[in-house]
Amino acid sequence: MKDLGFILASWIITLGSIGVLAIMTLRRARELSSRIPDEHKPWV
Amino acid sequence: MALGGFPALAGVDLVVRCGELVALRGANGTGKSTLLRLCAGLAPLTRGSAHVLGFDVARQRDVVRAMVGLLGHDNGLYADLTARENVEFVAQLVGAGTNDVESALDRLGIDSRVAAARAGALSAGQRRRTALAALVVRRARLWLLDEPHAGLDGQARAELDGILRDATRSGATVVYTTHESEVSGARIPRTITLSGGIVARDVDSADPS
Amino acid sequence: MKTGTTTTRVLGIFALMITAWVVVSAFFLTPADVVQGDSVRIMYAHVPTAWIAYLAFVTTAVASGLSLARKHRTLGFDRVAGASAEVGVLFMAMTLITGSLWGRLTWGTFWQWDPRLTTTLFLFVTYVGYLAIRRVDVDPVRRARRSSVIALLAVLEIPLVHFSVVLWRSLHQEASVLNTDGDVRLDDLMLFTLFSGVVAFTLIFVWLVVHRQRLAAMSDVERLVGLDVAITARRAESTVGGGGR
Amino acid sequence: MNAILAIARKDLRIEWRTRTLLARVVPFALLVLVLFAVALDSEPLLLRAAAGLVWLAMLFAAMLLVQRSFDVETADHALDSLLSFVSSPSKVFFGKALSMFVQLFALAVVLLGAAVVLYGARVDGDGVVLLVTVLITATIGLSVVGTLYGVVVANMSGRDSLLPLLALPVLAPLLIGAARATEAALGSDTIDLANGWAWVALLVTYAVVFGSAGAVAFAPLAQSDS
Repeated sequence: MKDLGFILASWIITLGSIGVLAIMTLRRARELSSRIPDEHKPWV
Repeated sequence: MALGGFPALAGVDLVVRCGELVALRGANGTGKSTLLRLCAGLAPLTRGSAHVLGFDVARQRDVVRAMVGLLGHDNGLYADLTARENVEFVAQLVGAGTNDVESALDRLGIDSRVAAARAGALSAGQRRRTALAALVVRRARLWLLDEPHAGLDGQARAELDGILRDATRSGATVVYTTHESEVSGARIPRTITLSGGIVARDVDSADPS
Repeated sequence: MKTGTTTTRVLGIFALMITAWVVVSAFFLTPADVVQGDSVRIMYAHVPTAWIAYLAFVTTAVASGLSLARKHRTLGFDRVAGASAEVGVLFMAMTLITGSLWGRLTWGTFWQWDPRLTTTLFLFVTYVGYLAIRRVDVDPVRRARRSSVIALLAVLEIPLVHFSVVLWRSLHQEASVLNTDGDVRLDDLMLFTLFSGVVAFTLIFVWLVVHRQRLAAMSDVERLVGLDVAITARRAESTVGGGGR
Repeated sequence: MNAILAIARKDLRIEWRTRTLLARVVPFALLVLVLFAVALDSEPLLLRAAAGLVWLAMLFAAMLLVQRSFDVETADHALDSLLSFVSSPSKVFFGKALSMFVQLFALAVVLLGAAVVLYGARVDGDGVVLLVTVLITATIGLSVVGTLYGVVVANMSGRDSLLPLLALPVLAPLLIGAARATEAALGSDTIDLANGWAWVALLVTYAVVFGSAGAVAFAPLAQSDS
C-alpha cells in the first residue's frame, strides 16, 4: 500500500490521543471519586 | 467567598436601619471587608440572602451597586489626574455641578494646593480625603467605608467622624469598619464585633443590651 | 464507584466496536481512490474529527447559552461547556494534523490555505484561549460567568472568520485543485465507512464529555465539601470577648 | 451620552499626562514597521505587503494600548467605583472604546505616513476616499474588540500574555478586511477599488456586531469579584 507511513501515522495519532485522553480522564476520575462520598454524585 | 474559596463569612445575620452610623469591629481577616463588598454588590453571595436598601443583592446587583458608595482600602482614584479632576470626573458621571465639587473639597479640608496636585503624589490621608470628597459629591444613600480611620491622626480622625455623622444626618446610612480594639473618643451609637465570620457581639450604646 | 455507569459502559463498547469496524474497512475493505490512491484512507479519520470539532464548538456554545440563561444556578451546563471544549480542542488538533498529512500526499504541501482548514485553525486557537480563561478563575460561579460570555463571543467570531477567509481565498482565483473531500468519488462502501466513522467519533465525543463533566463535577464538589468543613472550622475560631486572633 | 464623553475625556487626559501613546506606543509601532523592512529585505515585496504590515503593526500596538487602558482602571480599583457611578455598564464600554478609537486613529495616520516613506506606498486620487473610510471603520472595530477583551483580562494575573491569545484570533477578519481594502486603496493589481469597498462592508458589519456584543457582554465581564 502506497504512503502507508502517512496513513498509519494519522490513524495512530487520532486514535492514540483519544485513548490517552480517555485513560487520563478515567484515572483522575477513579482517584477523585474515592475521596468524594457517593451522595454527591448524581449519576450514582 | 473570599479568594481561593476560603469562606470569609459563615452566616452573618445583621440588620442596619436607615440613617444609622455603625462601626464594624473585628481583628484583621474576620471578613469585615468581604461583608462590605458583599453589601456593595461586588462580592458573590454563595449561600444565604442579603437585602440592601430593599434590593436583593444576589439578583439585583447592578441596582444595589448604583446606590451604594464603597470606599475600600484602595481609594479608586486615578493617579495621573489631580485631586480636583478626580472629584470633577465623579461629579460629571453623577450629574453634580462644579459648586458641589468645590463644597465637597472644602468640606474635606482639601486646599487649592492639594487639589491641584496629582492624586498619585498625595499622602495617604490626602488621598483618603479626596476619595471621601468623591463620596460626598456622589450623595450615595449607603456609605460603606473600609477602615477609613487608618493612617489619620487624632485631629483628622475627629474630623472624619464629624463628616460621617453629617452624612447620617442628611439621611444616608453609614457603616464603617475599624480594626482598633477600642473605639476612640466620640461615642459611636452602635458597634458590632465580627469574629470567626459571624456576628459575635452587637452593642447598641444607645440602649446597651 | 467511579464516573462510569451502565449507560456509559454500553456507549463505550459500541464506540469501540464501530471504531474497530471503521479501521478495518478503511485499511482493507475500501478500494483506493483512482486519483488519490491510498491516501484517501486518511479521509475516514480526517472528516469525522472535523465533524466532531464543529459539534464540540456548537455544544459548548449551546451549553454556555443555557448556563447564562439559568444565571449559572446549576453549574452542570458550564461543566458540559468546559468538557466539550476540552474534547473539541483535541479533535480540532487531530483535524489539523490529519488534514496536513493528507494534504502532504495530495497537494504536496503540509498546509493549504483552504477556507475550511483555516477556519478550523482559528477555531482551535479561539478554544485554546477559552480553556486558558477557564483555568484562571478558581470560584466555579465566576468561572462559569466569564467563560460562557467568551464562548458566546466565539459564536459571533467564527462565522465572521469563516466568511472573511472564504472571501479572502476567492481573491486568489486558483481554487484549491483537490479540496480534501469534495471530488473524491465515493462508492457506497466508502460512504458507509465514512458515515460509521462519524457515528463512532460522535459516540466517543459523548462518552468523553460525560466522563470529563462528571470529573469536573467532583472537583467542584470537593471544593464545596471542603467549604462546609472550612465553615465549621471557621466558626470554631470565633471566640467571643474580643480575644480574636 | 455625557457619561461616555466624560469617561473618554478622562482617559485621553490621563493619556496626555502620561504620554504613553506618544512616547512609547508610536515609537514601538514605527519600530515594528522598520523591523519588517529589515526582515523581509526586498523592496518590491515590501511595497506589495505594505498594507498588511501596517495593520499588523496596528494590531500589536493596540494590544499595548488596551493593556494600558485597563491598568489605569485596575490600579486603584477604580473600575468598581466607575461601574457604580454610571447608569449602565455599557456606557463605560463605549467611553473606553471611544478614547481607544481616538488614540488608534492617530496611530493609524502616523503608520500610514511611515508606510509611504519607508515602503514607498503611494495614494492616488480616488483611492483616498476608500483609504479614509477603511481607516475609520477598521479602527472602530479594533477599538471595540480591544476594549471588550481588555475588560475580560482586566483583573487576571498573567493578562499580558492572555490578551493577545484571546483578541488576535477575533481580530483576524478585521486584519484581512483592513489589509485587503487598504491594499486596494493604495492601488494594486491583485485587488481593485470595487473589491476594496466590498471589504469595507465586511469591516462595517464587524464593527457593528462586536460593538453591540461588547455593550451587552461588558456588564457580566466587568463584575470583578476579586
